[in-house]
Amino acid sequence: MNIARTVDVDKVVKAAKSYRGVVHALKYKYLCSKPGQNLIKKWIEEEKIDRIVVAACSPTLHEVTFRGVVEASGINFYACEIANIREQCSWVHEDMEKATKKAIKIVNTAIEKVRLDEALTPISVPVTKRALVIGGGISGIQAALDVANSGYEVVLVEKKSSIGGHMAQLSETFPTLDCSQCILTPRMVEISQHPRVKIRTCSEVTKASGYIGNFKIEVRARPRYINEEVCDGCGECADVCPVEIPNEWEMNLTTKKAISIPFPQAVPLTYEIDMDHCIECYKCVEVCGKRRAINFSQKESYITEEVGAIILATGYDPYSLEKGQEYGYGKNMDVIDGLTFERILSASGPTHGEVRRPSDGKIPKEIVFIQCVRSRNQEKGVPYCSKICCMYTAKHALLYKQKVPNGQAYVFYIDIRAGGKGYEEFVQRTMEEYGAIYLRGRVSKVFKEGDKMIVWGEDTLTSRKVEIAADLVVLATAIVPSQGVRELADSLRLNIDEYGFLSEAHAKLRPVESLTAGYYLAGCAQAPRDIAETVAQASGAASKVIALFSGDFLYKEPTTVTIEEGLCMGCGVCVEICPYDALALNPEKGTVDVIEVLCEGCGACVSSCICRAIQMKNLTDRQIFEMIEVIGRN
Amino acid sequence: MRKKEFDSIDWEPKIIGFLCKWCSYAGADLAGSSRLIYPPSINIIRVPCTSRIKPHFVVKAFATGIDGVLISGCHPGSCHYVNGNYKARRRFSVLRRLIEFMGIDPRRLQMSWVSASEGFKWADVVRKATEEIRQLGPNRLFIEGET
Amino acid sequence: MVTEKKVIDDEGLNQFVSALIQHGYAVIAPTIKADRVFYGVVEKGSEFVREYSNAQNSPKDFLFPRMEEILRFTDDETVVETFPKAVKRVFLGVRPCDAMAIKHLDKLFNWDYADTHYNKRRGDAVLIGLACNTPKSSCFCTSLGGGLGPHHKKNVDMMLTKLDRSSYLIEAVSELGEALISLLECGVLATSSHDEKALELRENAEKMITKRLNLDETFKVMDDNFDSAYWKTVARKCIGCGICTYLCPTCHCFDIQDEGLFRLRFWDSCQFALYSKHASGHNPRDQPHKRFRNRVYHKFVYFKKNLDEALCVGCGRCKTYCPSKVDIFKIVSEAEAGISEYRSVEIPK
Amino acid sequence: MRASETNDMTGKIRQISRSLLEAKEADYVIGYELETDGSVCPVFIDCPEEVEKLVWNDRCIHNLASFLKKTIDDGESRVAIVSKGCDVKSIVALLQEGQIVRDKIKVLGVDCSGQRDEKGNLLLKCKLCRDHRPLLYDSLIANERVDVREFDVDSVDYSEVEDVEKMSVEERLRFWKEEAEKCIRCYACREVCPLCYCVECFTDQNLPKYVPSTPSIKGNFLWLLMRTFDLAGRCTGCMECDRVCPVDIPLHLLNRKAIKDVATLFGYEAGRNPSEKPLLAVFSEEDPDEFIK
Repeated sequence: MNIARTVDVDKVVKAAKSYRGVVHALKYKYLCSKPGQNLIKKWIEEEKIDRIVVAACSPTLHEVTFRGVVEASGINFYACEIANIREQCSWVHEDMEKATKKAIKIVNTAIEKVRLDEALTPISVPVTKRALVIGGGISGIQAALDVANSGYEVVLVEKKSSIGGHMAQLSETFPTLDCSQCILTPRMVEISQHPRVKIRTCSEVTKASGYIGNFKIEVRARPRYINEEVCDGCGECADVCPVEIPNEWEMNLTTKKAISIPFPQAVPLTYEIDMDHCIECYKCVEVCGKRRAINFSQKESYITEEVGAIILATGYDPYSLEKGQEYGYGKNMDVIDGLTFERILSASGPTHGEVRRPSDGKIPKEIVFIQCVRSRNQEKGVPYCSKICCMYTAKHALLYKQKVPNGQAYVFYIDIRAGGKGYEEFVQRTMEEYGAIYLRGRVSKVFKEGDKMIVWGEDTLTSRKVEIAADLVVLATAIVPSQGVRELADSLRLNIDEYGFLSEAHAKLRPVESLTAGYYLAGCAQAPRDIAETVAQASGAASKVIALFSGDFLYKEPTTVTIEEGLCMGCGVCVEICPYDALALNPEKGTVDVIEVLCEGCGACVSSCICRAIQMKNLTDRQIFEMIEVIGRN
Repeated sequence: MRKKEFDSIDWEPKIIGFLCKWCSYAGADLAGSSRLIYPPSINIIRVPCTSRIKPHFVVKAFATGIDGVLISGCHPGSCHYVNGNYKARRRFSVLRRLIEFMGIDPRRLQMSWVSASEGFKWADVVRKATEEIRQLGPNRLFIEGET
Repeated sequence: MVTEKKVIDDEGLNQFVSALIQHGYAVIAPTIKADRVFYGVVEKGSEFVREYSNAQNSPKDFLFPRMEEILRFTDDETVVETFPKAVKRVFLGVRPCDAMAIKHLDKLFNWDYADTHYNKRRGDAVLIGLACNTPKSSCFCTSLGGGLGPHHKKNVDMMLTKLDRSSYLIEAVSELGEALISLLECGVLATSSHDEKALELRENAEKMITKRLNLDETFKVMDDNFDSAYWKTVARKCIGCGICTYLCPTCHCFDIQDEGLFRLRFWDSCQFALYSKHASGHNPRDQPHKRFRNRVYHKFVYFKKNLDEALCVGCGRCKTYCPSKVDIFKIVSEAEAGISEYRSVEIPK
Repeated sequence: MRASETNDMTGKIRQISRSLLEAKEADYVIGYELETDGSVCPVFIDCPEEVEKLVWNDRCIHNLASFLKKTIDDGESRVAIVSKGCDVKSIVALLQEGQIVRDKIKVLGVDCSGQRDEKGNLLLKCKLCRDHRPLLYDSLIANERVDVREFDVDSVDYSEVEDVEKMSVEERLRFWKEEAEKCIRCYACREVCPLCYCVECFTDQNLPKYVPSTPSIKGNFLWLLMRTFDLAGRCTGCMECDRVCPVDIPLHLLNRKAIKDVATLFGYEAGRNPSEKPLLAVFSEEDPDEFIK
C-alpha cells in the first residue's frame, strides 16, 4: 500500500485506538472501495458511531465519497473528516519513524476537528431562471441562443451599438474560408427575433449584487439619441448628415457620418449619434420627419435586471500598439494590423475586397506578415501566445494570393502553432499551393524607402539576413482582454489573471466556470481562442446555466459563518471585509446579520472580528485551537 | 549548552502550516503526488482562505511551544475569495512586526504564496522554513513551569 | 508579664532584619521598585524603606497571591492536590490598617470554610507593625471600628514606632513577638520619655485624620437604600477596572481555571462584568453601577451583617490608585445626603 | 498655562455647557473638575446649576472619550463632552466603528497646549502631540496662544519605540517578560481604553481560551501582545492605558509600536477620519510583502 511505505500504519492504528473518544480504529487497504465503504456503514449502523475519521489520501480526492457514505449510513454528511496521511505525509517523507509520528498527529487533529463538527444541512436557494449574457460577440450570441432555446429568458448586454463583435469585421474564417458575415448574420437575426432574448445594446453592466440563482444586475444604457422602436434603419439621416468622422469599425480606413450604424446588417438596425462630433444642425431630425425617431433629449438610464446566472463573453481587443513604436506602425500608413487587413480583404469593406494598400490604394505586390507582434514577448508585450495569429496570418497570405496571384507573401514567424482540425493542412496549403514564403525569425526593423517598406529580418533556419522591399506590412498583433474588463471584474467580484483575462474555477475540470458561483465564461474573455473554440465554450457555459436552471433550488455548502449577537458590537469591520456583501448592519439591533445564502465561507470576517462574535461553522476558533494543541503536544 | 541541544541534526522543529485549501493545500497535495521529499517538521491545518487565519492562532501556536508557523495561500490576484490573501498579508505584516518587537524572532512566522500547481515550490518552502527555524532552535518563549 | 520595650536606631533595625533572615525567616517589607513602594522579600535590612505612608500593594499579596496552583493533573490521569511550601514569614513595616486587613482575611478564609492554601501561607507569619505618624489625606482608619488608628497595635506581634529621625521604639505585642524580640541584640531599654514621645506622635497622627464616618449610621442608610439612584450617579466616573479590588488589602475574590496540567486559582474582581455572569447567561450585576455598588456594600454592609465589622480599613489605596480618583470615603460619608436627594428618583433598570 | 487662559477657557466651557443643558440639547456634560488635592478628575454635569464644577487647566489628563463607551448601551442619551485634540481622535475612531452616533454627541473641543503630571512635567503624549486643536468639534474653546499648526508627519518621534527596537530579540523578550511579570490583570488598561468595548474580552472567553486569564508570565505576555494587536490601526495614542497601569507597564511602547508600523507600512493613522475604512478590513495591492516567499 502506498501509505505503508513510510508510515507504520499499525502504529497509527494503535495510537488512534487509545485516543480520547475513539471507539474503532482499523487498517484497511482500499477504504474507498465498495467493501471498505460497507465497513464504515456497518460500524455506523450497528455500533451507533457518530463520527468518522478516514486517514487516507487528500480530502480533495475522496472527502465527498466518504461523507456520502456516512450520510447514506444515517449520520450527517459533515460527521466525517479526512486525515491526509498520503499526499502530505507518506509520499513526502522518508524517515519512517518521523513520518509515522506525523501521521499520528494528522489523525489526532482530524479527530479533534470531527469531535466538534456539527451536523449541517446544505442551504437551499430558489433560482431565478433567467440568464444575463455580457457581450454580444459570437460567444455571447451562441450562449444566449443556447440558453434561450432551452426555454429560459436571456438578457444580452452589449456595450457597442450593434451585436456581432469582432467576427462581423472579419472577411473569411479559417480553415474553411466561409464568409464570416455570412455565417454570423443569420445568428444575429435569429437572436434578434428570439422571443426569449432581450438585447440591450449601448449598455454596460455597472453593478451586481446577490448571488448564484439570485442576482440583481444594474445595467447602464448610454443614450444613442435614436428611438430604437421607431428607427427603421433607412439611413436617410446619414445621407444628409454633414459631419464625417473616422470609422473605427472599418479600422479608420474610411469615414462615417456623425449619425451612423457600424455595418449594414447591424442588430438592432438602429442608428446612433456620436455626440462628440454632432454639430446639432438637426438635418437628420428634418429628414426623419414624422417618424420622429431622433431624440436629442435622451439621457443615460439605469435598468435593474434580475437573473440567476451570468455568462461573461466580453471578448478581446487587439493589442493597441503605441504610435511609431513597432515597425513604424501608426507613422507609416502601410504598416497595419491584422484586423485592418481583414477589412481590406472583406467584400463589404472599404475596398470591396480588393487588396489595396491604405496610403495610395496601390495593389501591393510584395506583402510581409509579421507574427507574434507583442505576443510571447515578456519585455514589451504579453508573455502568452495569442493563439489565433498563426492561423489568421496563413489565411491572410492565402486570401492575398487568391486575390493578387502575381503577388508574393512573406511570413515571419517564431513557431507555427496550427493545432486544430484542418489547421495544419491549411497552413501547408498556404505555403505549398499559394507559395507564401515562411521565414523563421524575428523582424528587426521596418523602414520606409520611397514607396516601399524595407523589412530587415533574419531567417534563423539558414542564418541569413533577409531584406524585403514590401508594399504592405501586416502585423499579427497580440490579443488582450477587452477594455473595461478589469472594472467589470471588480464590480462583479470576479477573479482575473495577471493579464486581465477572467479566471476559470479550475484549469482542467471547471474551464467554463468562474470561481465566483453563478458566473460562467465564454470565448476570449477567458483566454485567446478562435471562433470554433469560442462557440464550443459558449455552448459549454450555456449548458452549465441550463443545468443550473433545471432545478428549482440550489444547494450551497453550509460551512458559512454565524454571528453571536450577544457579542457583536456592530463595528462593521466584517461588513467592510466581506467580499460578498453577506454581512449587513442591522441598525435596529446595532448588530450584524449574516445573509447566509451570500456567504461563501472564506472566513475573512471571522478573523477580522475584534469582538470574536463571528464563528465559522465546522471550522471554529475552538476547533483550530484544539488542533494546534494536538500538534504542539509531544 | 543550549546550542548543542538543537545543533543535533535530529532535532526537528515543530511547524504548523495554515494552508488555504484552494491553492497551497492543493500545491502540497501536488508535492505529494510528485513524490517530492521534504522534512516531516510541518503539520498542516487546512483553512478555506488565509484570511480565515486569526493572529490568535499564530500566537496560540507559539504559546503551545510550536517552533514556527507557516501561512500559505494563493498568489496575489488569484484568491478564490477575490482578495482574502491581500487581507491576510496586511494582518500578518502587522503581527510579524509586533511579535518581533516583543522578542519573538519574526522568522518563526513565515508566509508564502504557493499555487495549486507549485508542488515544487511548496516542498522548497517547507525545506527552507524548516532549515531557518532549525537554525533558530527551539521556541523558548515560555519555559515549562512559567505558567 | 512585662512587655519588653526597646529603642533602636536604623542600624539596629538592619541588624534585626539580618537576625530574622539568619533564623530562617523570609522577611517581607516595603521596598522601592521604580519609584513606587511595594511589599517585597528583602535580603538585607537596608532594603526595607521606612519613609513611606503605605506600600502600593498590601501583605495580602503574600498570603493570598494573585495566582497559585491548587492541583495538578498528571499524565496517568490522577489528580494531585498541591499546597504552598511552608515558609516562615515576617511581615515587617505593616501599617495598622494592613494589620487589621490581615485579621479580616484570617476571619474570611476561616469563616464558613477553612481555606488550606491561605492558612498554610498565613501559618505562623509574624507581623511587625510600623506606626503611622503621618497619615495621608486619603486615610480614614479611625472611623472603621475595632479601635483601629494610626498607632493601633492589637493585630500585630511586634510594633515599631518611629520616634525621630533614626530611633524606633520596638515592643513585643504577642507571645510570638516576645519570642522574636529576643533576637534583638542591640538597642536600649525604652524609658517613659520614649513612651510619652510615642503617645504624642500617636495623638498627632490621629489628629491628622480628619475624615470621620459613623459606621452604624452608614450601615443603616445603605442597607435601607440599596436601590437608590445615588449609586448610579456616584458610579459614573468608575471605569470598571479591578485596581481598587486588587490593591485593596481585604478584597479576596478569586477564580479557578485549568491551564494545561494545572488548576490555578487567581484573583478575580467583582468590578468585572463577567464576574457575576451565570452559566445561564443571566447577569444580576449587568451594569457598571451595580458592580460598583457591590464593592461599596461588601465593605460597609455585607461584611458587617456577616461578621459585624466593616471590611474597609481606611487605607485609601482604592482612591489613590483609581484612574478616576473615585473616593469611597466621600461616597459612603455623603450617602445619607445623596440618597435623600435621589429618593424621589426611580432608578432605571 | 497662564491663569488668565485657564480662567478664560474654564468660563467658556461653563458657558457653553450651561446653554446646552438649559436648551436641553445635551442630557449631561462630561468634563473635568478640580479635586481637593489639586488634581483634576472626570465629572458628570446633569443640570445648569452644576456647571460651576467644570474646569480647564493643564492637569486635564483623562481622555473623557472613555466614558462614551458607557453610552453605547443607552443609545438615547445626548452627551456633551469636553475634548482635547487627542481625545477627539478617540471620538473619531468610535464614530468610525459605529459605536456612537454623531448627532448625539456634542464635542466641546478645547485647544490644548499640553497636559502635565503632578510634578509639572509635560506628558509624553503631549510631547508627541500634533493635534493641539481638535480636528472635529461642535464648539471650539480656542486658545490663541496654542500652536495649532499641522505637524509634519515625517517628523513624528518614535525614539522610545526605536530604543526597544534596537535591542536584540533575546533582550526584548527578557524586557517584555519582566514587564509581563508585573501585570496583575486588573484590566485598567482595557477598561480605560475608549476602543476596548467588547462585551466579552478575548481574555475572558473560554471556548477557546484565546489567552490564559491567569496573571502568569505567559498569560500576561499574551494579553499584552494580543491586546496590542487588536488595537493596531485603531489606537489613537491617548496613552490612557499607560497612565492608569498600577504597575507601570510601558503600554505606550506597544501601542506606539503598532502606530508606527501601520503608519510606515500603510500610511494609516487612526482617528483622523470618521468615514475612513478600518485598516485591517481593506488592503492595497501595493502593501509590503517583503516577508512573503
